Amino acid sequence: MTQLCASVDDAVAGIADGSTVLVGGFGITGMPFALIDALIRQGAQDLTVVSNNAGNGDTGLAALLAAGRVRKVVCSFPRQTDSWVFDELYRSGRIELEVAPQGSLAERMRAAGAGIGGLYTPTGVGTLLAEGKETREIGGREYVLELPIAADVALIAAHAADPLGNLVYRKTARNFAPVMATAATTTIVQVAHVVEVGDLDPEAVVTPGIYVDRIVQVAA
Amino acid sequence: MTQLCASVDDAVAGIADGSTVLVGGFGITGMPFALIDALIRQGAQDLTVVSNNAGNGDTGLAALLAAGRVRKVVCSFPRQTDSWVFDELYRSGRIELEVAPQGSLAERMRAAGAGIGGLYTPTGVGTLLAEGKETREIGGREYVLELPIAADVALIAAHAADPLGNLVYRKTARNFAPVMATAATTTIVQVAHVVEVGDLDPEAVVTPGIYVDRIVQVAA
Amino acid sequence: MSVTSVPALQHTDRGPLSRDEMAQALARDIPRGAYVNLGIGQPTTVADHLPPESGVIFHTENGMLGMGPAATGDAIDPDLINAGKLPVTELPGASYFHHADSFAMMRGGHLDLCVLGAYQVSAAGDLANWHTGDPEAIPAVGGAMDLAVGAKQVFVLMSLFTKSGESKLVEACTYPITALHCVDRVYTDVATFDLTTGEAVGVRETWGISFDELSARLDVPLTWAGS
Amino acid sequence: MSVTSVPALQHTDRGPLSRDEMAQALARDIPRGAYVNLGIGQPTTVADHLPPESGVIFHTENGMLGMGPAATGDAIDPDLINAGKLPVTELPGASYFHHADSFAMMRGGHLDLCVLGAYQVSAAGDLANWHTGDPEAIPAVGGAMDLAVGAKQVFVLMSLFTKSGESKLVEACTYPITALHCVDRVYTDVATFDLTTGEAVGVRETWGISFDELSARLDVPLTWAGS
Repeated sequence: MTQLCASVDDAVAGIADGSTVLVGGFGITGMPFALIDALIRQGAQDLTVVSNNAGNGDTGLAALLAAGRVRKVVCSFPRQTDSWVFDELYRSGRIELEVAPQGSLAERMRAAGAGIGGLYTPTGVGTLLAEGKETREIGGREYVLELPIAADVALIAAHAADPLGNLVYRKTARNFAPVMATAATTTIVQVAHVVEVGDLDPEAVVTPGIYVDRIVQVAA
Repeated sequence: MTQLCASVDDAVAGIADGSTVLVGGFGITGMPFALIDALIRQGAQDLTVVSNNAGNGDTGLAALLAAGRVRKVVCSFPRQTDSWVFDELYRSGRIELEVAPQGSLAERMRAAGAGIGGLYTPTGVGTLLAEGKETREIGGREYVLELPIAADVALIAAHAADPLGNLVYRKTARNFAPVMATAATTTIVQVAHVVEVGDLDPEAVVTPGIYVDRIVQVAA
Repeated sequence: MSVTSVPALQHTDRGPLSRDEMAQALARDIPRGAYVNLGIGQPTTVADHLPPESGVIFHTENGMLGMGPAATGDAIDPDLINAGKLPVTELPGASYFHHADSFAMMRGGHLDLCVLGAYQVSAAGDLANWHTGDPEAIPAVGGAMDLAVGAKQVFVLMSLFTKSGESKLVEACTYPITALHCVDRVYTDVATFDLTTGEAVGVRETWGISFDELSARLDVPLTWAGS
Repeated sequence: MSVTSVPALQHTDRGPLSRDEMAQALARDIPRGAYVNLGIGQPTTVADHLPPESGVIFHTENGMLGMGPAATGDAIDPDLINAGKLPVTELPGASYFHHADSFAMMRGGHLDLCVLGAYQVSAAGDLANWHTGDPEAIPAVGGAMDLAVGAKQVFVLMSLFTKSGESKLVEACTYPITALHCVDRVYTDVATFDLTTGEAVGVRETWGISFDELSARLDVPLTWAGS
């Protein structure tokens, strides 16, 4: 059952030290800033964060990194013009990094959500990112075995939710959120709008409420 | 580029003997009756049909089977109260059958559409349907390796399309169609309504036009 | 076989449950707000005992959450059916999705519960419900294997004995398996069983038969459960 | 190295192409109505030469088909960006989808074409565009590997020579590989190359340099293509 939380602090309550946390967003678009700020206040440490990037500027994921709460980042593209927080932590050996092709990152989370134990993808064959991974020829093409990324918690942002947890997003802010929602034990969503049950078009719901554990309304 | 066809006969032109054809529908809901009738007229033979069921009554997929055009059916649930056409062909040894768990059927088509060479699923482990298939333990759980189902043609039905081929469906008639659209070299769609470019909500498009080769309007 | 007698749950003052009472007994054990798949056939009758106030949300494998009761009359819509291909209705808060998404939901462990019929269930929780093993039969599996491996809990709803009086709860299935070690509970006309109690099968309640009579008729070790 | 001279395509009466002319040369070879991904950086300028009349539909990896030109002023919407994280616009007929669906589209071979930058391309079509190999550099791959293996055709847009004058079209890449045997064509400031012609790399056109001068500067065998 989806729980409608009164505050972002309620929404992130109970996240344990050592958790694997999926953080939505592509750069800052779709990033759940309010939930990340609440997580910083909440205090969980030694986190593994899975996100497309490794923080931008000094807010959001970058602030979580700066607060020293993250042991390891799994992402596709840490290096950006404004990723100075991560860059400094990485160069000084204070954070681990696993780089994954963006599509493998998404597909591995989907696999976790879909009960798939592993999948063969052509992406990465013959590259540094396939080193140590099993490869296999199927039907004349070479593939790399990729394993699921399951998580304890997903922190995502959505445009609107109903009290059952059904979600819709807005434009490219959708990005990783629907996939992350399926891959975490506890999916926590900040939404700009909470609407009545029945207000969302059943044909246009992107994330069905079954994937959503907690929602909290945050000013857009 | 998506082609808007003037008739269902134009829409199914060129389907070759020996093709693998994905046929949408769950029972008769979502079944592309007009395209199947056109395929019967078109005359392609020796087809392998992938569909959830193996025909109902005497129309649609059942009529294609009755016309003797199908060498093999790959499906999850052939046996129904009204599957007499298939039952008779099967019992008299005139049609081959491959039964797959419904989820594996869907996921194998998704894999074909997503460039995945194979995937491990727990479904079927220890059963007759995993006989001859590779099994493997990953993270303490046993899985079966399932391979993609790619096809030459998909015949599906949708509720509305724009001229770019963007599709929306109606209620549970959606079923296999969006997955099949991704798994075939040529995706052919019968739609009840053709609307203008821009009339479909970009947030609610279910099948982007990139997956759609031919559309034809058919009275609902 | 060890017996911890709990007579209050041993209803020998009445006969076996009717089909409707079986569905009701199962429905009572479904938690408020659970996401539930009722498969096809008899299990779908469980929904009759779970009104909207239960907060239970029904999934149907053919791409929908928030499925409502059977549709009748003008409410019948050929585009809106359940897994048994019968017309149903849509409740507020429903959502539609395609088959790969629907089965990802099932296989990924997101449904709290599914209810399935069975030919046989073994003491270890193996389920046989898709194939009689008859070489003449046309095999058809549908979504049974996906549900059995995927749902967080699997409840079986079936009569305990065949027409010829053999128990369907067995030491080892003789029918082809649907999935191994998947069944949590079995709801029958004469008893409900808990298969998660350890060595012996737990009996939760009996109707029209005593625990001792039941033990005598089954080849599997029984114990009282939930005491 | 064998030379089939086609002087009309050997523009020695002018200098190398400007960056804008390079983008234009590439854009000319994109078929009408193609589904195209332009990656990030310089390749995105190709869009400036593909007006709506071209029927070309742009994909961006972060979940959109039907991407329009860069957004400016009031049209800037923080929820609507491209793969380079710059604000863009939405064209009629657009659609949005999540990252797994977006990359399934890319990896499943549905995009007709992608345009990528490169550090190096080998004669066999190997691409190196994600990592300089510098042990001090922070690795970052993004969607480059997915695009390279997935698009039906991969066009590379780059200057042919490094600042120190070394060719980026090489016999074998010395930079870490993005994907093997994936590049179909290379568009540079001084020549366009076709890597699908067989033994030798096909030269389609040169600017500010003759075929013979080009052959002398590269370590890969060249031939005239498309003649």
